[in-house]
Order: sequence, then C-alpha cells, then structure tokens
Amino acid sequence: MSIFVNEQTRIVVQGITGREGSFHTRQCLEYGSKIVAGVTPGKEGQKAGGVPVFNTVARAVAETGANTSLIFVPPAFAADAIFEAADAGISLAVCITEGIPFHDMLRVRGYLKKTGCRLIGPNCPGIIAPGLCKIGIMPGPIHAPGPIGVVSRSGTLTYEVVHQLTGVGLGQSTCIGIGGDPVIGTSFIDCLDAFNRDEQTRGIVMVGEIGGNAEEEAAAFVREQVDKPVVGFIAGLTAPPGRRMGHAGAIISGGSGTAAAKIKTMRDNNIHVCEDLGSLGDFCARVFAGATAG
Amino acid sequence: MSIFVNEQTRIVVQGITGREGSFHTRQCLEYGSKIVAGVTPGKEGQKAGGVPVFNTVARAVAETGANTSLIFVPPAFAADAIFEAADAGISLAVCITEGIPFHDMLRVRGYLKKTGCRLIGPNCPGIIAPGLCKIGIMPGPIHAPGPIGVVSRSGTLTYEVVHQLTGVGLGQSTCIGIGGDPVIGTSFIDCLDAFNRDEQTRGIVMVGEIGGNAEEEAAAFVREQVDKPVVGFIAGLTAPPGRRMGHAGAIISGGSGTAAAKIKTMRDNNIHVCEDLGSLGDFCARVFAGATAG
Amino acid sequence: MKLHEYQAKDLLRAAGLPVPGGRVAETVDETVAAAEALGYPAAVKAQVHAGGRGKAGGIRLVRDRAEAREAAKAILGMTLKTAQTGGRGIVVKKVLVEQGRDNTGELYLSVLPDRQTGTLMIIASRSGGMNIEEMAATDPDAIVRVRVDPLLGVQPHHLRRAAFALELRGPLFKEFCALLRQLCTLVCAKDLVLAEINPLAVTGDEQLVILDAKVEVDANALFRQPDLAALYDPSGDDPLEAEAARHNLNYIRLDGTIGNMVNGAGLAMATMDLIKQAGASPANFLDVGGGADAQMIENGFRIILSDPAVKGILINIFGGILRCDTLATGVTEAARAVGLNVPVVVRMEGTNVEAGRRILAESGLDLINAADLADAAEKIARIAGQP
Amino acid sequence: MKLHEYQAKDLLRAAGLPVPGGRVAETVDETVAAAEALGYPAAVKAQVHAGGRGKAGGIRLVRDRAEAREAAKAILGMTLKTAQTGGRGIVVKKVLVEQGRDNTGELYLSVLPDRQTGTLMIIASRSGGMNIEEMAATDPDAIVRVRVDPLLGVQPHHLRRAAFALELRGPLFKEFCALLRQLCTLVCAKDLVLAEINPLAVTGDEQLVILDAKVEVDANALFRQPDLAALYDPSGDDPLEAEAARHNLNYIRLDGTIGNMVNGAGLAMATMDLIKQAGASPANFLDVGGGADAQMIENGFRIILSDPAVKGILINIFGGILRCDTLATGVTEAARAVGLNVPVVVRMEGTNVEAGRRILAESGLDLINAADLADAAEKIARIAGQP
Repeated sequence: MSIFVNEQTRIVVQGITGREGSFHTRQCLEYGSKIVAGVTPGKEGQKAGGVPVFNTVARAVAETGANTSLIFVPPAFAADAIFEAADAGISLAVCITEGIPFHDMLRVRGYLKKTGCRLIGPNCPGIIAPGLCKIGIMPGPIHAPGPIGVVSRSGTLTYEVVHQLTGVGLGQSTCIGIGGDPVIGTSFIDCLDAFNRDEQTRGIVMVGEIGGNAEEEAAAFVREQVDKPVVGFIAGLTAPPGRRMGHAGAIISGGSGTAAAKIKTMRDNNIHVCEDLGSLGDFCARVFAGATAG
Repeated sequence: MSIFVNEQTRIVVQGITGREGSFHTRQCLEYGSKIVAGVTPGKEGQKAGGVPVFNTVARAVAETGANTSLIFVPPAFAADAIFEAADAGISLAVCITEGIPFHDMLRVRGYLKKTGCRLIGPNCPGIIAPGLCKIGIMPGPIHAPGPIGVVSRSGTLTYEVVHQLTGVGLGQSTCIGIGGDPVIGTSFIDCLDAFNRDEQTRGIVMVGEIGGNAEEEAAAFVREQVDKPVVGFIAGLTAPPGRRMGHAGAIISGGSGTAAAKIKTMRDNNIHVCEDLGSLGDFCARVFAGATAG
Repeated sequence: MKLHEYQAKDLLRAAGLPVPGGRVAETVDETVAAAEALGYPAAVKAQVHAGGRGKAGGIRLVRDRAEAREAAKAILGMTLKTAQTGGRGIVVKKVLVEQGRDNTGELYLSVLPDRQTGTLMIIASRSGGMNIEEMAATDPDAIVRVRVDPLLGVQPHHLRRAAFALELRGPLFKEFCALLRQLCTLVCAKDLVLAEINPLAVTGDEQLVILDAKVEVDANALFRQPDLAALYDPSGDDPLEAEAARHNLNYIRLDGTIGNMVNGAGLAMATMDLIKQAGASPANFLDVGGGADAQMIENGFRIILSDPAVKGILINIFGGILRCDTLATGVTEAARAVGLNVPVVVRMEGTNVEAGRRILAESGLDLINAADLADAAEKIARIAGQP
Repeated sequence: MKLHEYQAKDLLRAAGLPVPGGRVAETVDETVAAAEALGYPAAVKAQVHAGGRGKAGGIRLVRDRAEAREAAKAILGMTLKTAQTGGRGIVVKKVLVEQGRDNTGELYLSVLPDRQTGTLMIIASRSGGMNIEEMAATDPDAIVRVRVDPLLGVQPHHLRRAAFALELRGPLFKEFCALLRQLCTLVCAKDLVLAEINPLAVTGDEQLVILDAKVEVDANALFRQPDLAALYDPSGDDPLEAEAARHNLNYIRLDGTIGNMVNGAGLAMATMDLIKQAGASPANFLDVGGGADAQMIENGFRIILSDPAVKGILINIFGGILRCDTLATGVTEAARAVGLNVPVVVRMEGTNVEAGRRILAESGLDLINAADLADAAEKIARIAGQP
C-alpha cells in the first residue's frame, strides 16, 4: 500500500485554469490520477482539460466527492486556498506554491491542527504513489512501483534520488516532497511513521538539507520507533552560515542547522547516511538488500 | 470512580486573593480538596489561606504539580485566565465567572479544541466528587457519595436536585454544573459519555433549561450510546420567547429552544423526564431502583 | 442589548458600510423638515425595538411634504403592536427619515456568533425582505450558512462562498465581499451578537445599500464598548423592568398573578413552572442571585408589589453558601420595610434551614411557611384560587 | 530582508515604541551637525547589515564636537569586518547619530515567528547587551521563551510571563507589557521574521528605551508590504549577487574556483558538496529554477564568468517536466552568446536525456559531457587540479 494517497484518491485542482495548474493537470491525468474537479473562482461551468471547474472547493467536493486537493494558487492567495480546502472537508491538501509568507504558514499550520486536513508542502513537488497516482509536478516516468519509501525536502534532488533507486531496481511505495519552507504541513516524522506502518514499504530514504532541526527530530524518531532500514542524505555540507540557499528554510543560523551536525545525529540514531550523491543508488541497494529480498 | 476529577486532582486557584476566590478556597479546603497553589499576578510569595501564591499559572504548575484550575477571575480577564491555564498545561479548568463576553468564549472554545485542556463552565457552580473533592462554589454538605451522576446547566436548581437525591438515599458519583452561558467548555454529551463509562455511576440525572439545542443533541446521544437510565428535567416551560431568563444562554429565539420541544425530544430518546420538581427525588428513586439495587 | 435602527445604521456607516442618508426626528415638524432636506421619495420609519414594524404600520413611504406630515402624525405617538412587542405594545417616540431608492433586488445578510457551532456564522440569502424564519420555511435552499472559525477570522474564501451563493457578478461581487468583510470585522470588534441586514438592496446602478439593519450588542461586553453602552435606551422597556435593572435585579414581567423571588436563574424558571403546575400563573421572573442580601430582597419585594396584578408571592430560596438564617433575616427585614399587602409563601431549604424557619416563624409577620416545594405549590394554588 | 538600524528604528517609532532621537548622516559635516543638534553625549553608529559592529569599531560614543568629527571620519568609509560580514567586509556609507542616555539596566527582547514550534516566540532576558548565543551559553536560566499561538495572538498572560521573568515592577512592568504587545502586533502586521531589541535599556528615570534594534522582513511578503520593500538597500551586498538578484537568479557567491549552475536548490547544494568531495571548491550557489530557459541560463553564465576566481563550470541539470533537449538547446545558445573562456562540464539526466546529449555533442562547443555524477566529479577534479 502507498501512504496518504491511493487509487481511491479523488483530486480537485485549485487554480486549475492557471498556466501551471492546467499544464500539471494534464500531466497528472496522463499518469492516471483521478482529477475529478478544478476550482477557479468565477469560472464555474467551464471545463479545463476535460475536468469540470467550480467556483468553490465546497461545491467541488459536494458535486464530485473530491477528497484531496492539489494547489497551484499564487503565494498571496495560497493560505486562503488551504483554509478553503480544509473548511470544505478535504483530507489531504498538496500545495506546490513557492513563496508563501512565513506568517501565513504559521496560521495555516495552527489552523490545520484543529481540522482533519493534512497538508503536504508548500514549496514542494508533491506526492506520488508510482503506478497509482501522481499529485504534483514530479516527472512520472522516473518512478517505479516498489518497496522503498522516499521523503525529501527538495525537488530535483528527489528526482535524482528516485532516478538512481529505479536504476538499481528499487521501486518506490510512495515518494513525498515535504517542501523546502521553514514551516510545512507534513514532517519527516509523519512520513517515517506512515512508512513504518505501511506493509509495502521495506526501506526508507530520507533526503534532508541544512536549516532547522527536522532531521534531528526525525533521527530520534527513527531510533525509537522505526524498525525498517533508513538511508539518509543531507545536502549543504559546503553551504555558508547565515545565507538562505534557495529554499526559504535552508539556512544555518546561529550555528545550528548545519549538515555536519545533522549527519552526525542521523548516524548516532541508526540511520545509514550516504555522503556521496553519485553513488546513492548503489548505497541503497546494499543497505536494503536484506529488507527487500524475497 | 468519579469523572474528570479524583483524589489525585491538584488544584490551583486563579484569582485566589480576591473576595470570592479566597472565600471559596477556604470552603474547598475544608471539604478536603487539594488546593496546592493560587495565582494572583504580582503577589508571588504571599500565602492565601495557607496556600502559596504565584505570579503565573506556569510557575504554579512547575512548583506544585497542579493539574486543575479553579477560576474566579472577573469577566474582563477570564478568557485570558483560561488561555493561561491551557498554555501552562492544566488539563481541567473550572471557570465560575459569570458574564464573560460571547466573542471571548468563542475564542476560548476554539483555542481549547487545539489543546489538551478541558473547560467546565463558565458561569457554573463547578464540579464535585462527593467525599473526594469539591472544585466550585456548591454547598458541600448536601452531597453524598453514591451511584448517581448529575449534570446541569444551573446552580441552585442543581443543589435542589442533589438535595432531593441525597434525601431519598441516592448519593452522587460526580455532580457537574456545565454552566448557563451560550458557549461552554464541557457539554451534556461529554458528561453523559464519561458517566456512561464510569463504573461507579449507575444512573444519570441531567438538568436542562430553555435555549439552544444542547438537550436535543444530548438526547440523541443517550439513545445511541448510553445504556444507563437517564432522568431529565427542563426548567422554563413558562418562560416567554425572546427574553433571556437570567442565564445568558436561556432564551427561546425564533421558536427554537423551548422547554416543551426539549421535553418531547428527550422522551422520544429514552430519557425519563420529570416535570414536577417537587417530586424529582422520588421520581429518581423509582427510575433508578433497578440500576442501583445490589 | 438591541440598538434602534438609526443607531445600528450610524454604527454601520462609521464602519464604512453603505447606508442611505437619513435623519432622526421626534416631532412632526422635524420629520417634515428631514424629508424636505433629504428629498422625495423618503421613508418614515418608527424607531422601536421590535421587528415586523412594516406590517404594523410603523413604516411609510412618502412622496411629498403632505404625505410626510401625514406619516409623521400617524407614526409618532402610535402604540405599535407586533408579534415581538407583546400585548402592551410600544409607544413610538422617534422616527428615522431616510432617502428612498429604487432597487432591483433585495438580499438577506447577517453575521452572528453562533452558540451551536461555536463559529462566527455568515447567513446570506437571495430572498431578502422576509424574516429568516419565513425564508427557512419557504425557500431553505436559498439560504447559505458559512462558518468562520473564531480564531482564524474571516478569509477571502468565506466571502466568496457567500457572494457566489447570492449569484453576484462583476463589481457587485467585489462590493459585496468588501461589505461582508467589514461587517464581520465590525461584529467581532464591537462585540455584536447579531448584525442583520435585511434587506440589502441592489440598486439600479449596481450598488449595494443597507435598507434595514438590526444590531444587538453583547450586554456582557459593554464594559469595553463604552460608545455602544451609551446607546442604551430603556424608553420602550416595561417600567418595572427598567426599575429592576437600575437595582441590578434580573426581573422580567409576565402576565400572571403570583409574584416570585428566587435565588438562581434555573431555580427561578423551575419555580415559575411550579406555579403554573399548581394551577396559578407567574407574574414575573426574578433571580436575586447567589449573594442576595436584605437590600436586594427589599428591592425585589418593591418591584413585585408595584405590579397591581400580583395577588400573592412565593419566595423560593435554596441556601447554599448563603445560609438560610441570613436569608431569613433579610426577608423579615425587607418585609417589615416594604409593608406587605399580599400573602407571601416562603419555601426555604439548604444550609441552616431550621434556624431560618425559626426566624421567619418568630418574626410576627404574615409569612406562610412551606415545608417543601409540593407544600409551596399547594399553598400558592390556594392563594391564586381566592377571588 | 534585513533593515538597517535606522530603518528598523523608524519602523518601531512609527508603531509607538520608545526609540531615542536620532538622525542619519552620510558625510562628516552632516554627522557633526546631527550630534550638535541632538546634544551630547551622542552615539555615532555605522549602518551596515552586520552584527558585532561595536567590537569592530563601528560604534563610538562622543562627548563634544571634536569627538563627533573624529568619530565620523573614522567610521564613514571604513571597511567593517565582523564575524558576520565575511572576509571582504562592508564599506560604511551611512551612520546613525543618536542621543546618548544614562541607563541602569539592559534587557534583551525579541519576537519572531519560530519554525520549530510553529508559534510566535517571545524571547526575553535580563542579560541584555550580549548576543543571544552568548547568553544561552553563559546564563541560560536568564532566558525565558514564551510561545504565542499564531491564531490566538498575544494575550495579557504572555506579556506578564515575560515581564515577571525580567523581574520588572510597578510602572516599568506596565510599560514593558505595552511595549511587548506593540512589538508582537508589529511583527505580525509587517511580516517580520525577526524583531530583536538588544539592549532594551532601563533609564535612571524608569523608562524603557530601545538602544539597538535588528529587524528582518520576510522577503516572501514584500508584495504586501510596499513601505518595507522600498527600504531595500543592496549597497552592502556583493556586486555579483546584486546583479543576479536583478535577473531573478538565486545566486550566492562563495570562495572557491568551480562555478556551477543547477536546477533546484537542494540539487544545487548537493552539487556544491560534490565539487568539494572531488577535491575542488564551489565558487557559488546558483539555482536557475525549475522553469529555466535559455535567457536565464545565459544570465547565469554571465554572472558566474564575472567572478575572476572561476576556473571551470559544472552544469548539473535533472530534466523533469522541463525536458533535457530543451535545456540542451538553451545551454548551447547561451554558451554561444556568452563566449565561454573556461571549461564547462555538463551533466544532464532525466526526460529525453539522449536527445539532450546529442544536441550538446553536435553543438561544436567546448562542452565536456559527463556520463553521470561520478564522472562529472572526476572531470571537475581534473579541471581544478590544473595550474
């Protein structure tokens, strides 16, 4: 089984008539994802890529039974889009949008705690259960169904990792980009926990980077709760302190959040850390050999 | 066992140096309640009725292990007091204060949903587990330990009911005044559910009044979930529509919230409704005879 | 606390909401002058705390000076009786004179903190003009309810949901969203428990105008809303209730003959019910509160006895923290001070009840002791049965 | 986005917070005039985006005109190097001249949205003057952290907790609570990601004064904070970074010799690490984004080549939605336009990679194709090893 999504997932795309929204709606439909509705205020009654468009998520849910939202709304309006999804009873919102204000995300995270809605992202490539459904902007063809769970703060770096996994014959149960922002909806721990409970998943790859202490918290969780092998990779060993490295959350501040410290903590907590991205696939093949055999 | 409170309950009184706070602290201590701390900002280091006073609930909790708060703070400051209790990790806050603004209570209820803190009240007499502890302003001596759970929106009307119960030999497991305001922390359903799971409780008395639809919701819950006998009483059969009857929540508006409708709904859902307050004790004795025998 | 229409509109106007020009008048001449100044057509509207004014003749549209004068004469000083005023009705002392407008549609919009859902509730409907209960009965699908989390506050998607439900488009859509946002902000900032705009008119030139507005303020929040507290107008209230309010007594006048005085609101309602079950009828609701002292009881007596319909009084006290002996002393002192002229049944229970009963018995006053509630009911029935 | 001290103080002053009088000066004469106008003692403070100015000689207290002139001469135009400026340092172009004050105590106070707890965090300490890391090391118990739920917003008890922790009493207690409330409101209203007041001085006459303030604005929120966006001052920035920012490129200059251009921030960091592991050193971080076109790649080339330290370039692209053939075309076009003078290794993977490689190979350009990451690392190592 995949985590968070499966073949029952019925998707509404918020911002479906925008450039990104319409392009990726087509891509996801081609992959086989069940996109049942789109939302663009004022465009109810139209169709986008064959998908009916509604004025509000509430109406899209009522008319189509959508339970998951994929959000391409610009940063100024993205928080409202997430609130709207949660208020409409959506259980999983995947927000691709990059550049949502920090304070907006604090409020979003605070609000979602009160509701039954899980957020993946923002500033992320989304989630894919290879062969079942793709809810995001990642290239579908590099993925293959299989026993490895992948969770990452990055976009293209995740594609690199997945590409190598597929290359060494390790397919994926689910791949999740949790996003590069300082405040995100779903954490490493949420994903590790779900992968640990998931029967299909035999091993987990977590891809972190500098900034914050999410990897350290995840490492402690791995030691205490996870009984599947975990491979870790951290980007940013050469990143200078005090500078944001592209992602809003990727910054070493006050000496904390360095890659070296994260790698050490991960190693201290039973995570198999690979430092050479070029050989990550082979590294995984060795680590997961026992777990994925037979 | 009692519900929500027991002999482990360690109480901090917020507003302990005020007139009400100091008086009822003495009364509760006399009853045997474990009041371990008081809070009045700026009076840390003093004692009130032998109880140490702190500036903040956080400090009172850190120093004394208090887990329950009894709040006598005036209405203008009561919402803040409840927020403070919740932020300090208090698991049960009992708020006696009458007259808290409606919008404040909306925010309080919204906030407590996010925390692990249960609120009883406001505008209520509190909670008592006869013989164990009294956290409120009800007269202790009218109560007796026993098998009946009492939950009520009123103050003195509850005392009347309890007095009659004790008079016919029916002691109480726990008596809870949930408060007469439109927005309250703990509902009839919360109490009915807890009483239903409580081994000591053999029968339940719920005392409602006009206004809102809490009794109707509770009645549906009784039919679906409660397998102990429930006696109901509703005050306000003669109350005129559109007028607030003392309690901020006791108002028939737009034809809804009448006593007659509540009584009918309760009867339709297996609740034994007593319409004559004068004979409520005897009525309960008959209804509960089977459940409390042996 | 209900505001008059003109007060409500002043509040909405100050918040930037679209309210037609208007003036308050208290005499016929002022009314005519206001209409002349505003221009015709104009509306003359009775300012009383009651809905259904239109049907009861409290609102007239006037097209010239003569009609304005006629309307003023008819409305000012009239006793307005609607479903909400009770049998006595309310005398009209003020009118609001307002610019008349052509409009092409009437919407309903209200915002209120909702006890059942614990949210700030937006209610909107395309069927403005009717009251919400009528709407709910005749066209429930036309009503949309949007719940706003009280901590989150109103967000753009809440506004859009309401606007789409009203089928608004283009500039009206934007105008409505802005109006609704301001209204939500106002309700929270000013501690309103109801802000109802009905109808919200759409004019021929695509503008929104607030034709009628009902606003209620949370009485518990007046301490932090001094501007609104100053708007309190007891002139339409029952004089006994106004008098009770001055003494901080929770008193509501009813139609029956048995006065009653109780500590605690729930017990007071139950006592009223008991009087009814005994075949009599309560003359009032009166909760003297948990900390009732002799002075409050004396004030309570005075108020009850001011009602000429009262033939007898039932005092029902459950002594808790406040002991029965203290209460009994209060009752006897108050009874002596007031000079009772109707029979008084006293039922007392709780802490120190024996001492309390002894004080009443030894007072030499004509106080009828009731052993318990059943006994009290019987004694009240006997009093009510007397001619 | 960091504000200068004088900009931060203008913002705080406008919000009603207690900031001493001051003036910005850009020349020695202006500095002296400002000090004369404000009176002595006065402080002359370098306005650069870096902490630790005091230790580096960027702040002087002056007691008369001569000292003011001397301080201005010393500070204006100096190249300030602190732990935070890096080796190049920053040239001081402006000073803030401020009233000096006697004070009896220095507190620390900051408010920031905290990523780890998801709250608005108040941090306060009695040990003001030091930076927070020093404080945490020397006197951790003196630091109190109060978490404010972002939906609930700051409440009186949050303010009290901080005030009690600072051991304030009487009027100072109230003054502090008011100040902290305003600060919290400001942080949320203006999208600040840091507002640090250090020190917050207590004066001899029991007043609070903000001696130094560090404010950072959320760059993602500048679209709704036009006043703050206007305060952007790139003068202290690296010129190549400023140039890259103008082209919306995410570029950070580093000390190494291998330029690199990558799509995606995570992959860009990993590529820098790869260069390091190959025994070379990255000259920059450059994320051209997911939708990189020929124009962006050309701009990226230009910026990288403007750095004289660059001896070679690694392009690492994972083609996903953006196909490798499209990218290869972009790279070849850009390379032709720019005219490369250093070796360029191209590693490309993902959708349509074969077509992409063919385009590069057939371009006739001196682009070194890498088969995979390991191969790329080896080829980079060889370039870096050349004299």
